[in-house]
Amino acid sequence: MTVKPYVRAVPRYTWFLAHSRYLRYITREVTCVFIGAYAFLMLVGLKRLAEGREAWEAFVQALASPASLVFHVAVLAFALYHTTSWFNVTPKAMPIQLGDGFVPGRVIVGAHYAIWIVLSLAVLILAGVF
Amino acid sequence: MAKSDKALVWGLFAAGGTVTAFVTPVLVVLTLLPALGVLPDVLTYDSLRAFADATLGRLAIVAIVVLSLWHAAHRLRITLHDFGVRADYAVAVVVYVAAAVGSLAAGWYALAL
Amino acid sequence: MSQRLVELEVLRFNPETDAEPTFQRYAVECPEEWVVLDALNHIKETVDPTLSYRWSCHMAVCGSCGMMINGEPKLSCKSFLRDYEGVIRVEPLAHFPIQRDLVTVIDDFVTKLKRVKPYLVAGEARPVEAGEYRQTPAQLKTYKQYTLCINCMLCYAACPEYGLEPKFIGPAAISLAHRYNLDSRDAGREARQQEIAATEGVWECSFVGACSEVCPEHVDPAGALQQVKIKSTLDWFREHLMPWRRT
Amino acid sequence: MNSSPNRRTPTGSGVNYRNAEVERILETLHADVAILGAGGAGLRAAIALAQESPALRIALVSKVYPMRSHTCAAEGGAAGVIKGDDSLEHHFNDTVGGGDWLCDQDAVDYLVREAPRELIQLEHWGCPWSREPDGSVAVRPFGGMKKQRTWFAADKSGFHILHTLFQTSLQFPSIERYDEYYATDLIVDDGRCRGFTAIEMRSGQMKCFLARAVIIASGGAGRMFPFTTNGAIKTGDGMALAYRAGVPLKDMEFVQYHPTGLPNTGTLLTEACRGEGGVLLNRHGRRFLQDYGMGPETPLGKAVLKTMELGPRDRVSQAFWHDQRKGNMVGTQWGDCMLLDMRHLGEKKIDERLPLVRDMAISYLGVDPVTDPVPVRPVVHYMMGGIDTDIRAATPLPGLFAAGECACVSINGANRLGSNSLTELLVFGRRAALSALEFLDSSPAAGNAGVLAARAGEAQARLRELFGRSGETETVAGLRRELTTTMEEHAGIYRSGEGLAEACATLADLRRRYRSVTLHDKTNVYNTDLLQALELGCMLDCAEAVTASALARRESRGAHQRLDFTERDDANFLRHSLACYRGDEAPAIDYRDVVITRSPPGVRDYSGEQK
Ligand SMILES: Cc1cc2nc3c(=O)[nH]c(=O)nc-3n(C[C@H](O)[C@H](O)[C@H](O)COP(=O)(O)OP(=O)(O)OC[C@H]3O[C@@H](n4cnc5c(N)ncnc54)[C@H](O)[C@@H]3O)c2cc1C
Ligand code: SF4
Ligand code: F3S
Ligand code: FES
Repeated sequence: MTVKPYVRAVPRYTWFLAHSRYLRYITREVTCVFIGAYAFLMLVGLKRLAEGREAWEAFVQALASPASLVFHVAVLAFALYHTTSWFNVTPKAMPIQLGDGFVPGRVIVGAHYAIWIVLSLAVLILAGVF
Repeated sequence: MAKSDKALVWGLFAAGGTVTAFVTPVLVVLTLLPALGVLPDVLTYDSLRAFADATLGRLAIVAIVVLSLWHAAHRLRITLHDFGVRADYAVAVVVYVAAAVGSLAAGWYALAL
Repeated sequence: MSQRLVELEVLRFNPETDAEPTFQRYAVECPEEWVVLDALNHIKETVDPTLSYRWSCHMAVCGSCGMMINGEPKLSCKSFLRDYEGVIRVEPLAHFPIQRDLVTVIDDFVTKLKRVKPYLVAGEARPVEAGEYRQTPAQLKTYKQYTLCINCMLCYAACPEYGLEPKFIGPAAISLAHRYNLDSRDAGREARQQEIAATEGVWECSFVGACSEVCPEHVDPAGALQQVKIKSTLDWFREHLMPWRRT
Repeated sequence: MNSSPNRRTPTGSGVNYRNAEVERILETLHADVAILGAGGAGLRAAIALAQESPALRIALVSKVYPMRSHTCAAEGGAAGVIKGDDSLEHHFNDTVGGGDWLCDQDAVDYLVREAPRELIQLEHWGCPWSREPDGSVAVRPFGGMKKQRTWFAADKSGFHILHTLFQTSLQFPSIERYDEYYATDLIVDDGRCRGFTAIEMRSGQMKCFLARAVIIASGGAGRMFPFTTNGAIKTGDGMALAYRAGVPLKDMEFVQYHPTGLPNTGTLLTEACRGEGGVLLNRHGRRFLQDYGMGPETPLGKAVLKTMELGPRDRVSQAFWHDQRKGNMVGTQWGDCMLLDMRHLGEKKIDERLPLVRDMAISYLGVDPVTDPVPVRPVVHYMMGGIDTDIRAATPLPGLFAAGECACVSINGANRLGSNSLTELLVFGRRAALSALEFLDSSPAAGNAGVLAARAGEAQARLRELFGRSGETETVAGLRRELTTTMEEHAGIYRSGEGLAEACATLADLRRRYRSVTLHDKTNVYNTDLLQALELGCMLDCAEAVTASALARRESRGAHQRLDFTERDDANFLRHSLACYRGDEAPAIDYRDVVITRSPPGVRDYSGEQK
């Protein structure tokens, strides 16, 4: 006799609405669109820089537009989300064992944040923002 | 079963994820400032050229651009799969080719500087 | 002992009589301190002997009583009624076929577990007379966490990538392979890599992290999988870019 | 054909035992050795068979997936001599004295000798034993043991043993697993065990396992009692199957109470709590064990072996009973409790050595052992008795072997010492495998096809009859409740002739009423109503063996304490009881002498003074 088990299909397009942790995940994944877009912007900038002073200055001019503002704010929001979601899981991917114990996750995560903040401030200072 | 070559793209993805986590936010802030009417010194042609003329500076620029591209490309492939796009092979070809072209372009421009 | 009227909404399915599952409501008086499993047992004893589900230890160690409770994969012997309000919805673990009521078919996991060679592969044969291997507490600590898996499969029910791609070897099996890879007594990593570094192995994981969030034993399969990815990547670069260092 | 490096393989599966007549009745599965039960003992036996003789076909049949077997619940550890200050003689003496001299001493000798080998073997298979700083395995003190010799893996020792065995077993292709098959009847023909019938739970179909040898490793039967550390699967099935097939159940009156169970769920807090230095207090904060022959008081937090809190389980549970009678226990909503105080151990040690204990006390009882003493009370834990086997793990029925908690080789005597059972699973699980191999070598004859088919047909018919019954009023849950309350009331820590006689009568009645138990669920797939009915039948048979043996044993020894016969009586009862099945009638009780090789019965002294 064969009695078939019942198979429940996973909804292909909407599964991530089923649980808040899936929503958090899919948001994290979507950051790639913005990281990618910004990479493209950098690529264009690099091209402009290579083309000479005028091209570059036109590029910087374009950065001052309202559209650019909107774009940057969106990218910044997702980039920050990417940064936090990336740092928060580092202890999972790279646990550090010291003798009989592991370095507590908070320490590893904290170190990442500390380095990140110092690095960002250094960049801002060297870039002449302050 | 055979080991997968996904390790290659994943390696680039992971390296890119780390780099972008550290630097993308602050770079975005820099390029956002012009829209607020502030032009940070580094965005003037002369200082950026000076930065890029240093070998290390030039390498940093290329590395950040390239790794950001690969990070985004690989994650986009996964994301599309998560959104129900099942043509994984086609997606993979498109995103990786795009990343590769972008990487070559970045290298080319850097050399042309 | 304070009692409370608990309402459970349980997914029922009998392949011999039903075309598809339906929910059935039960209302029973339960002591506040009970777990969901106690309530189910009480229902089975006093209301409906036909309700089927697995359980044995009642102490979160045999791994048989996993269910979706209000949409969350849980051990029903460790889900306290006091933590729930209103109607409690109980379903079989997600992503597994339903054999009957809350009983799922877990053949898939059992076959995959075997595939990843979750046993010690010794470098050289060691007779019992030679005594135990030396393994310091630090070496033990390195892999200990990953030995704690009770094969309850909550992680599979939580992992959307497993739901979307059933070929994925999945969190628990890979974590167990990782456990042996990290064991100072083991020399079988290369054999296991053939399975876990394959496309259906660790690479189907997109680090959703849900597996670790639901794991009742704090195995942290998500961590194990990321570590496997990092090591497999280093392997790949060594094998392809530094052929002279391939070992 | 002969691929075994270290063993001749005339036993290999060249023999053809296909049996067309049985197959006409039931789907039939053939094996050289069929193992009933995939807990610690069953898995160890399967691995031994696969290693010794790779060409063998091994069927490993279990009503749950192997890793669900109740071995996973064992917390404390497994005893085996390993450290320099210990000796086999010490282990022997502790075990024999702990068992109140009801142990067969030749079997104990075998156990203590093989124990270190088995535990090291497990280490070689990857068991994550806890370690000393120098990398050698660590041992911890355990109740009734004179030296520290309990190997442990934090407080999940049984779990790690079971998973190590299960995972190790996966590498042997010759071990064919039949997970979630419920065995119902042994098939006996011509005075030999030839296999058993089992229900494939996912289809509800009965199958017939024909084998040249059968090993039962089906675990204990604590579920006969309402308040037990035992999981739902411990219903004495294997014991009942063997018993019904004519094999006596030995020493069934010896039921171990573990002193420290959580009062509401019965969840065990391992003896290691005390091994690590936890103490037992009564209502007045007094370490009351000193008032019951286990004193004088030892320093707090420094467990002293074999006295006070490290006395044997029977004594500690009995001390609780007495102190409770004096009104010294703490009243709780779940009844009288004593307090297990571990606060002085400190959070660090508790987390390192007893993480599961802490977790369970917090989640099931809401008490954190780091900050508060935990109320606990004695709880039914282990069956010293079981299927009668000799030192080779062979039962009197040729072709049938048994190992693990379901068996009684008599290493536990009247009271098992904590951590001897896990060792027993390994040592005698392997021994059963070796004996089965010897049996295969010596007797290749196949059974009589017609008779086997008839037996299988009978098993099938019984099941059909149970299915077909209707209109009766007896329910599984109802009878089960009456069974467990009877056992608790009359077969607990202290017993009396009167109570036991009453229990025997009640059980006879329950067994009669069981014949009209009716199923609510008449479908095939994963029918737990059916399985529980079958399990109930097994428990009733085992329970009757317990009470009948207990009634006949008119003395107090180890875990069997009679209020009407308070002394040990070596003149009459230095003997094993054997309960023999007699169908609807009460079992006949027979006796066999205990094997004494070198340790004559003495006084069990657990006062710390002599040392
Ligand atoms: C909470 C707890 C803690 C313990 N701690 C310790 C300790 O620290 N040290 C120690 O030495 N001992 C300890 N013990 C005792 C020890 O764990 C058990 O005695 C031992 O694990 C029993 O193992 P087993 O292999 O005989 O049976 P189990 O592990 O119980 O396995 C029985 C097997 O038989 C199968 N089976 C049963 N009936 C059927 C059937 N009808 N059809 C098919 N299959 C069937 C089951 O599916 C299962 O696979 C503890 C016991 C408990 C309950
Ligand atoms: S990893 Fe955790 S959730 Fe997954 S099976 Fe193991 S114990 Fe269960
Ligand atoms: S949830 Fe799934 S995707 Fe990976 S991290 Fe866990 S296995
Ligand atoms: S019943 Fe064993 S894990 Fe819940």
